[in-house]
Amino acid sequence: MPSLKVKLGLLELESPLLTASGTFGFGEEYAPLMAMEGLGALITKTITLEPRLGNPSPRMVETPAGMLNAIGLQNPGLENFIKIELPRLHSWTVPLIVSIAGETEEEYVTLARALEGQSGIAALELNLSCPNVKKGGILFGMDAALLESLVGMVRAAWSGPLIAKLTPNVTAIEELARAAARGGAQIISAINTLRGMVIDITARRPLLGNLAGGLSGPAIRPVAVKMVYDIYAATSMPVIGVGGIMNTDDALQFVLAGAAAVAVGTANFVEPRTIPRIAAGLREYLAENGLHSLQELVGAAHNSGQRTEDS
Amino acid sequence: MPSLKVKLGLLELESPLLTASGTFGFGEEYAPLMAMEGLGALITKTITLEPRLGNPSPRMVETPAGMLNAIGLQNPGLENFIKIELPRLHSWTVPLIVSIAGETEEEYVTLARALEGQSGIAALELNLSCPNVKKGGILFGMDAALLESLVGMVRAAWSGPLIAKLTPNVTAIEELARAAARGGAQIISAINTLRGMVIDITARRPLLGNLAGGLSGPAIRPVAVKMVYDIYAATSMPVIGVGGIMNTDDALQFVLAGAAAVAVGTANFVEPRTIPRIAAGLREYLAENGLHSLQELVGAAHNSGQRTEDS
Amino acid sequence: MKQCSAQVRELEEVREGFYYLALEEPYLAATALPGQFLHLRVTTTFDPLLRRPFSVAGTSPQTGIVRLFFRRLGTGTKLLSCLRRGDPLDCLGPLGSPFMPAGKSPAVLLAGGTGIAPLLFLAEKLGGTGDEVYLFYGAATAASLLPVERFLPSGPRLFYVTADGSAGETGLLTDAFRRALEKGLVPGELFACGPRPFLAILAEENRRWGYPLQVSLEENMACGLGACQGCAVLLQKDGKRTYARVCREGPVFCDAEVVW
Amino acid sequence: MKQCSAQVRELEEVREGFYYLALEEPYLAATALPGQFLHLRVTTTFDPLLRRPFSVAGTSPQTGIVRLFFRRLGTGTKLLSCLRRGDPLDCLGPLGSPFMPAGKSPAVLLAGGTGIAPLLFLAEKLGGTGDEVYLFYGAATAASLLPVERFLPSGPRLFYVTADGSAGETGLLTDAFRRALEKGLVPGELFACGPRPFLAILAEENRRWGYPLQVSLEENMACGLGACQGCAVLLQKDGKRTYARVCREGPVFCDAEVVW
Ligand SMILES: Cc1cc2nc3c(=O)[nH]c(=O)nc-3n(C[C@H](O)[C@H](O)[C@H](O)COP(=O)(O)OP(=O)(O)OC[C@H]3O[C@@H](n4cnc5c(N)ncnc54)[C@H](O)[C@@H]3O)c2cc1C
Ligand SMILES: Cc1cc2nc3c(=O)[nH]c(=O)nc-3n(C[C@H](O)[C@H](O)[C@H](O)COP(=O)(O)OP(=O)(O)OC[C@H]3O[C@@H](n4cnc5c(N)ncnc54)[C@H](O)[C@@H]3O)c2cc1C
Ligand SMILES: Cc1cc2nc3c(=O)[nH]c(=O)nc-3n(C[C@H](O)[C@H](O)[C@H](O)COP(=O)(O)O)c2cc1C
Ligand SMILES: Cc1cc2nc3c(=O)[nH]c(=O)nc-3n(C[C@H](O)[C@H](O)[C@H](O)COP(=O)(O)O)c2cc1C
Ligand code: FES
Ligand code: FES
Repeated sequence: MPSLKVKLGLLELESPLLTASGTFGFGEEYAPLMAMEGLGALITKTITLEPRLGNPSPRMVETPAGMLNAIGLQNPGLENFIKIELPRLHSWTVPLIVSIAGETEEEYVTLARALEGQSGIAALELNLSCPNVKKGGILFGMDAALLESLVGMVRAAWSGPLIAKLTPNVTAIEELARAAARGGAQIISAINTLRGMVIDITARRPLLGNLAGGLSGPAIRPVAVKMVYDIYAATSMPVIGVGGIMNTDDALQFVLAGAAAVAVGTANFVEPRTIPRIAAGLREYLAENGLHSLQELVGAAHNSGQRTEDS
Repeated sequence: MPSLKVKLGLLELESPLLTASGTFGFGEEYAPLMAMEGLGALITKTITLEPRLGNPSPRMVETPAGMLNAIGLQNPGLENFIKIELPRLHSWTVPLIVSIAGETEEEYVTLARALEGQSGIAALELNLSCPNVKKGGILFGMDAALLESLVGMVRAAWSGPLIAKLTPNVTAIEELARAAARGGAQIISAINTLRGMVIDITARRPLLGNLAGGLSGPAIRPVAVKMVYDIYAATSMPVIGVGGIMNTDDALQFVLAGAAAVAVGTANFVEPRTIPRIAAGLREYLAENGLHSLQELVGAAHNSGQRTEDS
Repeated sequence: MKQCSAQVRELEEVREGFYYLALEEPYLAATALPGQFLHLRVTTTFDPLLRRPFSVAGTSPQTGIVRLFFRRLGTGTKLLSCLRRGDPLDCLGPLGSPFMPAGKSPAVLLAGGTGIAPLLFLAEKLGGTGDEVYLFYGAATAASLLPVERFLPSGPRLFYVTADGSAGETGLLTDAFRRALEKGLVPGELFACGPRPFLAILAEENRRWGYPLQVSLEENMACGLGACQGCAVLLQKDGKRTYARVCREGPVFCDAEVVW
Repeated sequence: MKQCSAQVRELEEVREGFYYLALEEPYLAATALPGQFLHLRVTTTFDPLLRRPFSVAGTSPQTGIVRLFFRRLGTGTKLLSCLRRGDPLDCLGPLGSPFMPAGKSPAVLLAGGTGIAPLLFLAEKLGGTGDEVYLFYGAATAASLLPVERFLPSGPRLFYVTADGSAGETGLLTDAFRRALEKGLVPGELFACGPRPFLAILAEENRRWGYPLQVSLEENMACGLGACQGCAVLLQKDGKRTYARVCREGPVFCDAEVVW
């Protein structure tokens, strides 16, 4: 049987299929529905130093082939995470990637240091779609210098594999990927949600309690594929592709564009068995095409001669 | 009957409904299908100084609730436009907005100057999603300084209303809107397409002849609404909202977010009667809500107290 | 809770825009409780993208039938209304925390609009005579009142209320209930489902009355499973504010803990 | 050309995955010519978003019927295959430039796969006897050959070709045609529709043969009206390269002007 094993630098996984942060809870919700078949690693929802209440409701609304959310990083905070969630998460027998975010560099570092002390964490993912309160609220992921320095500080506090999860709301995401590499991240995760808004035409105000939110789902897939393609071309880092993956064909698009692994987000809400289905689909594709490993396909779409121009 | 009249600075239109550049040809294709009812102005497809052959095929592919295109600004060039297309366009009895683009500042200026000499052009729209060949291919719409200087130069060559059409592929579109204002543009058009890519998983290469393309259609509507909202908050310029408008409710979302007018693009391909239908829908909405003019609603969604935060 | 493929057994437009849907799925029929809901995949394309939640309105465990009522509102319910007998329907369920009757008689059920669905099921389960269960059911006009007697042949004492008086009492549901209290009705416990403003008024009045009151709330939902935190509703417990998930801790909440 | 609402009169799966669709729309039936197509809105939601183009495969102007054949490939054709008799279908058409027969006998029609659709219509219009019109029709196996005789009771001399020999001659369509030429067939003019590689081989060979050859091409389409320039195909005319629109200047082109 063809192998789905992947190596993302030092992070070795049995399968390239991960759960995107914030879309799989802490795992227990899906447990009754999902055989673990095909799951390569679980990325937790983002945790912060202090507990967060989250944003006022409504927190989500459907959009054409997508959804807009503004959960507001509701989470129990570092201490409760370590005490309550982490032991539960260990009952999943797959590697665990913990997503963290802070409002200051120091918060990220404190989180990283505290998690460094915990066993059973395969990697750390930095959610960089967070406003830096000291810099007037600009997101860490929007400024290359800010990003490089943040990653460098976390790098010093965390010895395991470090993933930088980029925001797509930037002019040139490949620059941010390069900055993350310089800072010492070994893996890029792309993309987080696109900024968006829905107006409630009856109330004549933004529909979400938070006014704006993040757009995810199949609607954003072409944007995510392009960004993965650009990051692959610009750096030599392994990339985790995220954004609108609903089925095997979508996952293959990301792999061909340059993703060594992919994370499934919104699709979990629509079809809880998405990951096992894609795992089966990928195996079938490899077998049909006489390939031994998915790794042979990573970035294969770059082998055509033409240049990318803007239309 | 409630009025759909709008004033965009000096540009006065009978209706706020425009055709988005590049999606209505030079008008004649839709003529047999569409009563002019409800059309406020026609924005031509972008013309360049020299004729352009356009990109290799395939030039478009459908995506979830959207489409990706890379037409490559195929157009007959300035001279043919003035000789052949412009006289034909005048048979439409609505105001005409001509969209222009260049690879250098000088090309934009030459175009503006030549069109300044033509009668019957209500406004000029600068398509800023064009690579500046002298600056290593960065788009004019991606750099505030570049944008401000370009708009300033065109301003000197064109005396009528000047519209800056912004690209959404930037970190902070409101900064670009401010730069356009400083340069002397009076109206903002937002947004052009989002960069995207589809991989052909059979051929294992990007599907479009040009590799990447621009994403349009309902998929991008929440992104466009947010950008219009942000531009409205940051500047005092009238905004033409564009991006995924399919029906009356969508158009109202843009108006409430701050658009004084809206342009319909991809929807023309799906339903050629979109514009007359929205015109009727808006009239009905105004009547039902006891409003006399659409202008009363422009930006009304900003009247709620909360701040926009990233999620 | 399971993901299952149910089969459409009956689909009927019982009132203009209001549908009765009977699904065959033995597991759901055997396990669903009043207040719980099913999360339905209404299409295989990506627009609409998300599942749609509907309260279980009744079950027949013997025949494996689950009953729903829905109102045709937008794209999702329009697609549902086009289903045909025999079509498969992808369901997650039963989801959410059910009503918890304490057995205090009489139970008074207050249903506004499609809020009737879970309360029909509750009435069915409570069983009992008309002295033990009262059902107040309000809608804008007679045309949007579902023919409840058809689905609940015996059981609660039924009061229709319409805003325009075209059926039953005239006025708001809360007014009709208040009049009944004034005439001497002494509820043992209350269960309510309907538009949020109606529930808010009820909860407000109940701060004086002090009856045990359980309300079923709605929020936009993505996963329906408790994973996305998208369906949050603000609660106040022991003076502390927290968000609870309508799909998990809810949809049924105690009136006093909701921040209205 | 108009936008109209046609009514589904017949929908039949004539071979596994291949459908015959009869629509009633008098204007389309009266005006469509062989080679032209209809642009169909297959859903009212936004996925799939765009219309889908299908060649007209025949008309009955007296009864107002337009006939199409389609193969179920992806989401759009799947939705089409679920239509029911009486359903309305939003059509733009007739679109595109038709075949232009010069009347040189015999006319030889070469159809690969669903390329049969416009050529059936052309054969019908050409009328004439089996000596005047030849139809070569190729597919992978017998199972994917449409029962052409049913829709074209009299008319062309018919040659089936299948890659696996399960019906008619064995091999490629171009091989079968070449053999017929070798056996003495002298075409007056050629008309072809089918997969691009097949058309490319044919055009290549025809540089030697030099018969008048019209080919019908396909490209992804958005508007279908000539407005978006999305359906461009590269042509070479008088040594100059230009893009033409499959939906407007095409879908029918002269073989020599296409850059293959
Ligand atoms: C726990 C729970 C139980 C439920 N039980 C039932 C039940 O038993 N029966 C039942 O009928 N319903 C029930 N509902 C509600 C039901 O889920 C919704 O009615 C359904 O999901 C609507 O789907 P739709 O696609 O048809 O409508 P949608 O397309 O989602 O639209 C819903 C409404 O929102 C409006 N809308 C959309 N966009 C905007 C905008 N920008 N501005 C203003 N308005 C807008 C639409 O016009 C429409 O009226 C329940 C909900 C929950 C949470
Ligand atoms: C002028 C004209 C006339 C036509 N006439 C006919 C006719 O008479 N009969 C007929 O049957 N057809 C005809 N066609 C073709 C027909 O329009 C298409 O088959 C139809 O649009 C397919 O729609 P769909 O939604 O079912 O498939 P789609 O979902 O659009 O998919 C089409 C194919 O592309 C593949 N695909 C999608 N995404 C990818 C990817 N990322 N990588 C690789 N492959 C991918 C799918 O698997 C599928 O096989 C005609 C086309 C044109 C242009
Ligand atoms: C409800 C929801 C909550 C999310 N929460 C987080 C989060 O806590 N941290 C994070 O890095 N990304 C978060 N994301 C973003 C996803 O991880 C993912 O990057 C994005 O949704 C795109 O993938 P998708 O289209 O497959 O959902 C969230 C997305 C959704 C829809
Ligand atoms: C096929 C196509 C061609 C386009 N050509 C142009 C163009 O020439 N100039 C331009 O400024 N925008 C062009 N656009 C962008 C549209 O004008 C519009 O900004 C964008 O499509 C978003 O709107 P929509 O979602 O309503 O289509 C084009 C869009 C499409 C789909
Ligand atoms: S809908 Fe996802 S947590 Fe309730
Ligand atoms: S499909 Fe738009 S020009 Fe042909």
